[in-house]
Amino acid sequence: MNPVMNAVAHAAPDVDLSVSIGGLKLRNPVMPASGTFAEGLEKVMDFNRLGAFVTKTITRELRAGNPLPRVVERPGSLINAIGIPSKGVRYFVEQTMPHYAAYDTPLVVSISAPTAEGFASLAAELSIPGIAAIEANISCPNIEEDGKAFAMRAESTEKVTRQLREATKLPLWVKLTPNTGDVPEVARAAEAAGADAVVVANTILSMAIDLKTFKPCLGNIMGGLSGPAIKPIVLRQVFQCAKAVKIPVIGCGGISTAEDAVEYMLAGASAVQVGTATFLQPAAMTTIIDGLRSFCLHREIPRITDLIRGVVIEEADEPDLAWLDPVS
Amino acid sequence: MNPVMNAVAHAAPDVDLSVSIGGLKLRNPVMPASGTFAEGLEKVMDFNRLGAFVTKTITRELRAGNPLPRVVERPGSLINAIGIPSKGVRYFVEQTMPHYAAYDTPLVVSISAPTAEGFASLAAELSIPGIAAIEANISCPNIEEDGKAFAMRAESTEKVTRQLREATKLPLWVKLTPNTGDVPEVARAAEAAGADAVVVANTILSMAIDLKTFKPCLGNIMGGLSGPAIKPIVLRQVFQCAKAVKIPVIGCGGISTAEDAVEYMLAGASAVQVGTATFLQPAAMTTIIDGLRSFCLHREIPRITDLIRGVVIEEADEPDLAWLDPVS
Amino acid sequence: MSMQPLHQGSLAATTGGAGAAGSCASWKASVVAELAEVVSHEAVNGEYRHLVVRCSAEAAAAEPGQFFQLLCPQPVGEQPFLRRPMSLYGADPDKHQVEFLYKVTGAGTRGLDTLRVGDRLDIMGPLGTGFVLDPSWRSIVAVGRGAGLATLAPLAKTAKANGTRVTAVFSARRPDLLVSVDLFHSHGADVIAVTDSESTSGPANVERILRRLIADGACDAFFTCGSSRLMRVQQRLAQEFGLPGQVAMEQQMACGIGLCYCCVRDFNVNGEIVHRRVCWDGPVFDLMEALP
Amino acid sequence: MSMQPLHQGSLAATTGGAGAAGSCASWKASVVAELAEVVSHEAVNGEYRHLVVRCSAEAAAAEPGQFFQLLCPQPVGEQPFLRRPMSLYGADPDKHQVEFLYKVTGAGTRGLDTLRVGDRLDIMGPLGTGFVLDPSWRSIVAVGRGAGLATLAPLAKTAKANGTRVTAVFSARRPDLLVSVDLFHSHGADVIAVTDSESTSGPANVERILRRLIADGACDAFFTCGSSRLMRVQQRLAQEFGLPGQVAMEQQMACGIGLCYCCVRDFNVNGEIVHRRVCWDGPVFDLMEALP
Ligand SMILES: Cc1cc2nc3c(=O)[nH]c(=O)nc-3n(C[C@H](O)[C@H](O)[C@H](O)COP(=O)(O)OP(=O)(O)OC[C@H]3O[C@@H](n4cnc5c(N)ncnc54)[C@H](O)[C@@H]3O)c2cc1C
Ligand SMILES: Cc1cc2nc3c(=O)[nH]c(=O)nc-3n(C[C@H](O)[C@H](O)[C@H](O)COP(=O)(O)OP(=O)(O)OC[C@H]3O[C@@H](n4cnc5c(N)ncnc54)[C@H](O)[C@@H]3O)c2cc1C
Ligand SMILES: Cc1cc2nc3c(=O)[nH]c(=O)nc-3n(C[C@H](O)[C@H](O)[C@H](O)COP(=O)(O)O)c2cc1C
Ligand SMILES: Cc1cc2nc3c(=O)[nH]c(=O)nc-3n(C[C@H](O)[C@H](O)[C@H](O)COP(=O)(O)O)c2cc1C
Ligand code: FES
Ligand code: FES
Repeated sequence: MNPVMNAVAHAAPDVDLSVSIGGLKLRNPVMPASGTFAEGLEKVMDFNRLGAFVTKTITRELRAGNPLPRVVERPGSLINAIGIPSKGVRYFVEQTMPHYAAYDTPLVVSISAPTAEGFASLAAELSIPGIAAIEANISCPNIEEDGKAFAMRAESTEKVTRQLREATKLPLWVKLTPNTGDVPEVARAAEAAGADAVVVANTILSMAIDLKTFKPCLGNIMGGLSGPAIKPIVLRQVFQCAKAVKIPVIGCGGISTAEDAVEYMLAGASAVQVGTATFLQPAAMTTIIDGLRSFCLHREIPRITDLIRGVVIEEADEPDLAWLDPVS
Repeated sequence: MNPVMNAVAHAAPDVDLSVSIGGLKLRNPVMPASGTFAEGLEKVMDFNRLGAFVTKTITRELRAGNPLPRVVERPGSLINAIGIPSKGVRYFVEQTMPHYAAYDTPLVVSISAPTAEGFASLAAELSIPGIAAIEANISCPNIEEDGKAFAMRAESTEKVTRQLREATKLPLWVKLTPNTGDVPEVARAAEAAGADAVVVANTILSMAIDLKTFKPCLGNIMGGLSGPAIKPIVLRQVFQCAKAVKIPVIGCGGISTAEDAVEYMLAGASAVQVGTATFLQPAAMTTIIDGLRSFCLHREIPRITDLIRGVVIEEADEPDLAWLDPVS
Repeated sequence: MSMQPLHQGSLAATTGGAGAAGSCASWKASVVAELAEVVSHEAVNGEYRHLVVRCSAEAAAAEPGQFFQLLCPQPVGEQPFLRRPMSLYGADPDKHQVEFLYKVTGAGTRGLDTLRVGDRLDIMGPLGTGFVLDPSWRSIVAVGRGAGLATLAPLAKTAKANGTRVTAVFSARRPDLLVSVDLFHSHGADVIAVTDSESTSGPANVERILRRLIADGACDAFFTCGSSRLMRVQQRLAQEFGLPGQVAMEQQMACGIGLCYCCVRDFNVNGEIVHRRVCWDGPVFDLMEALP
Repeated sequence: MSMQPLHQGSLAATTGGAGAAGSCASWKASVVAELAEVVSHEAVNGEYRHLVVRCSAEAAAAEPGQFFQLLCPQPVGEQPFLRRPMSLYGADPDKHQVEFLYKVTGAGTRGLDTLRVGDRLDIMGPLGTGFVLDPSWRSIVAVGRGAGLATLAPLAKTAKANGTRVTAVFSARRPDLLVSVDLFHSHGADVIAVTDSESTSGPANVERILRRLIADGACDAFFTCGSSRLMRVQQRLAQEFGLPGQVAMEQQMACGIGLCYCCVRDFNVNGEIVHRRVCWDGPVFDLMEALP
């Protein structure tokens, strides 16, 4: 046996962690959730290890964000009503983008606008070198349809996605809200209108009241729930969406560990986003990446893609009507 | 000062804990959530202390319930897919009801059926002495409308509630699902069709996957999330519903302490149901009742009804569009 | 450790009483959730722990075959949510103590394992219906495996008090994993140990042992827990010889007191398959009705 | 307590390295989240605790005005979720130690209060931008109240090393609640204490004290933390006398590292009101830009 062969034979088998999301190849399936990531994390982790960067949602215009307090904690969860403080698109292109140019990691820009046209024009403006994909955060109020978030309804989702699709050739991810009654239907609408992937999901609308003052704990009265507490809910939505669409589903909700990420991939996610966990463990994403590799090594899974939609449903177990609300 | 006056002056001021739910007067606002209560609790607490009894949902026909495993735990929460094992309505009337007749506590019977007509006929059959109110659990699949739960849509809710209303003169509570995108709209439909109260809400559809076997943790694949983790979500729905309807809203979701109950009442609940908490602390309900009294005494609130809808919203804070998904 | 008796009012007892509008003065809790104090906690072997806690009189009145629902402390990095069912391993109504013998398995039992003497543990019980020992039986046979031995253990003491002779057939993977043998011996019971490592634990050998006991007149009734394979052997023999028997069953539990129906199992009642709640209708069932 | 040095690799440092496809070999964490070991933990008075932990070199390199985000243990019955920001109270790069002085306030600090020597505490830092001490300043004045004294404390040591004289004006509800006075004295600082109970803490009296210090040439710059009332007094005086100043601000935090924008405050930058993140742009800000 020659020495090279020998070395190869003894090297630990490696795991292929790469995934492909609607044409965009990522070195691994782990990326930040929008609004929980910024340059500060560079002090904590090597940015060249992430699957992708996902920016805080930006808007065309300047926005101040919501009144304070902007967060309140609950057991196993966080409620936030940050809003979208935004310095506008020009600031982003000129000041923020250069920062990420130093890294070999695709930059996904999260955008928002109050109208379908606003989304489209922002996407067009951002279809420039240095941006690898657009994530359309359509959980924002659609001012053309009585203020409901675009992602609350299949029709408005289809409309905004179609206009976005016409406006940009970049991979287009559409981020859904978990607050609607039929997320898979909305995912289908996004797919039909040309989305390359859906991100499932944003935060779950919630509330907390201060028992000393009897006032809402958040300046905005209501806010979005995130963190471990929401994982079972969003995992279910990812499972439903992965059954409903062929495009990749990116799972996002309460992921803190590699095990959580595996559970999401088994349910149907092709990649995962990590949000609130980073607030508790700033290196959560790289820890999860390492954990995914260990999990696969341990279980002798050569490619991480083998996990995607890997949940084992026995035919006999497949329930029918009782699904929608099994407790009923 | 005469001795009687003296005694009164020195007695601790008492708090009026009684509430009235659509004509039905309860000695206090605390009752069990359907499916988490049975005779067994009699060994733990004095049943004459509860605001009401609420039975496990019963159906006309015999039902076996879901395959095992029927529960899986998650941090701060439980996912259950018990289904509705039911011995049928005759068994209930003959065997179960007499058991509760011994107590001076109103008996609320939770019912379910796959059709609006089925609901109505069951309600009619149960409009008998010994039953104080009907709770219609309309989170079950409506076989007339492609299997979606009645409570997923305003139209099906209105239809089933109307037929129920015609079938019974008993106070009619309609229990909603938190899984729809617009719970207040569904609550309005129930109110319009004659419900005396809405119960907000049932469990949140969820999933968990076993990382050893890659199989769903529940025999039914999906199940309903309950427990502290869901409190901020359901509290928000109670707040929204209390703004949308004039009939009483009964809050249910993750209540474990008197403080939780107060938070729900401030958000708009006229009474509360306690479910999963009883599995952890079997005397949770009586502990909550005692805690409500202490809270009111401490804060010098003479009547518990003063808490209802007591959340203080400052005009200036009242947000508009941003409400639906404040993170957006 | 404090030398005073622990007057830990149970939550139920505490809240059942004072200030209750419309409260029925005569009502009294028979199942309590209370903070018991750890009196001793020791490793029996690599897998099993023996836990003794001081508790209320209600809890200490538990009977063989009944169980408690323990609210386990959180081990590092894990958050068990539900209570965990554990059989009564011993009860001392005078000392106000109950004992558990448990195997460290998952998050909950790992949490239990962190308890130190003097710590508080929230126990709820006694729950379920226990074994029934007919005083007319002169001798009984207890067949157990794994944690099932813990469940059978308190039978030995009660049987002795009744003047009933006990023969225990204990099965384990290895001899060092056999637990509570000494306890049985101390109550005058005979113990026959069979193990996988010695290839003595197969159903055929156990059947041979049981047939001999029956032939010797040492078996007026079967009591079993912890192995459906061994249960089936006993069901066959009970049928053949017309012997009564009782089996303690396990099932995952949420409430532990008959509310939630998560712990149902199938039983064969006169040819009809019915669901029963292990926590409420059991955990001890008629041997002939049990299905594996 | 173990006598070996604690080589507790930080989570960040651990995960930054091995097996990273596409990893940049030269990258190194400057902010770490790590399990530090409690070296000492003492009550300073009824409200305040002094906590010393052994940590990594990165953490021990923290500078005055910087802070850490502490992942607090859960006290009984409460579940703090977010980390809690705590100012550096002292750092010893040689001993690999950092110190905190905190007030027991709510769930998180009640959790901290349960820590015993030898326990581990997950600390994340150093975070934010600290105080800047211009070596040309001969004397500075530090004005603090409440927990603000903890934040100002490490200034005394650094100032001494620079040969800068420090006068501290400390405000508290009662004399017994004044903390870190000895620490300041030990670094040769003068301490002027004002209290509510002695009616000396009003803004008018503090202004009188500060004017005297300015007149005496004892104030080349203001440093303040913990009271917006006292901050306003200093802003007025700084304006009047053209003195520089720095203020350490507080705000509720989630991430502590500039990601979430929950910790913004309004600042007046050349007449324009701008939002800044206390955790990232601060917590130390220019005195004249701060708004209460
Ligand atoms: C009536 C009864 C009496 C029991 N008595 C004893 C005893 O005396 N000694 C002993 O060692 N064990 C006993 N068991 C089993 C014991 O309850 C489980 O080992 C324990 O619940 C495992 O919890 P875990 O968190 O460590 O394991 P995990 O596997 O993490 O538990 C996950 C979930 O599954 C449930 N579960 C896991 N194994 C079992 C099981 N065998 N039976 C029921 N639920 C299970 C847990 O309660 C929990 O809800 C008894 C079970 C029952 C039903
Ligand atoms: C940069 C910075 C440095 C600090 N340094 C110190 C210090 O050295 N010593 C000290 O005693 N305190 C300090 N504080 C205040 C300390 O963070 C709070 O007292 C602590 O977070 C309270 O947490 P709790 O859970 O005990 O209280 P709770 O009131 O239960 O906390 C609820 C929430 O509000 C937040 N919160 C409450 N009070 C404050 C506050 N004053 N500032 C920011 N967030 C708050 C908590 O972090 C938590 O998110 C500092 C705050 C900041 C922002
Ligand atoms: C503080 C905070 C700010 C957020 N801001 C945004 C945002 O700007 N755009 C967006 O699409 N989602 C935003 N989100 C939602 C997250 O991207 C993510 O969908 C959600 O938090 C669920 O994931 P998690 O449980 O891992 O946090 C925000 C979440 C948090 C906690
Ligand atoms: C084990 C279990 C069984 C339930 N069964 C029913 C049921 O039969 N009918 C019903 O309307 N709700 C049922 N529910 C839902 C509860 O009544 C309640 O709406 C829900 O659990 C939320 O409250 P909680 O967080 O306090 O448990 C069940 C919940 C659980 C946990
Ligand atoms: S565990 Fe709830 S019924 Fe048995
Ligand atoms: S705490 Fe997150 S930006 Fe400051």
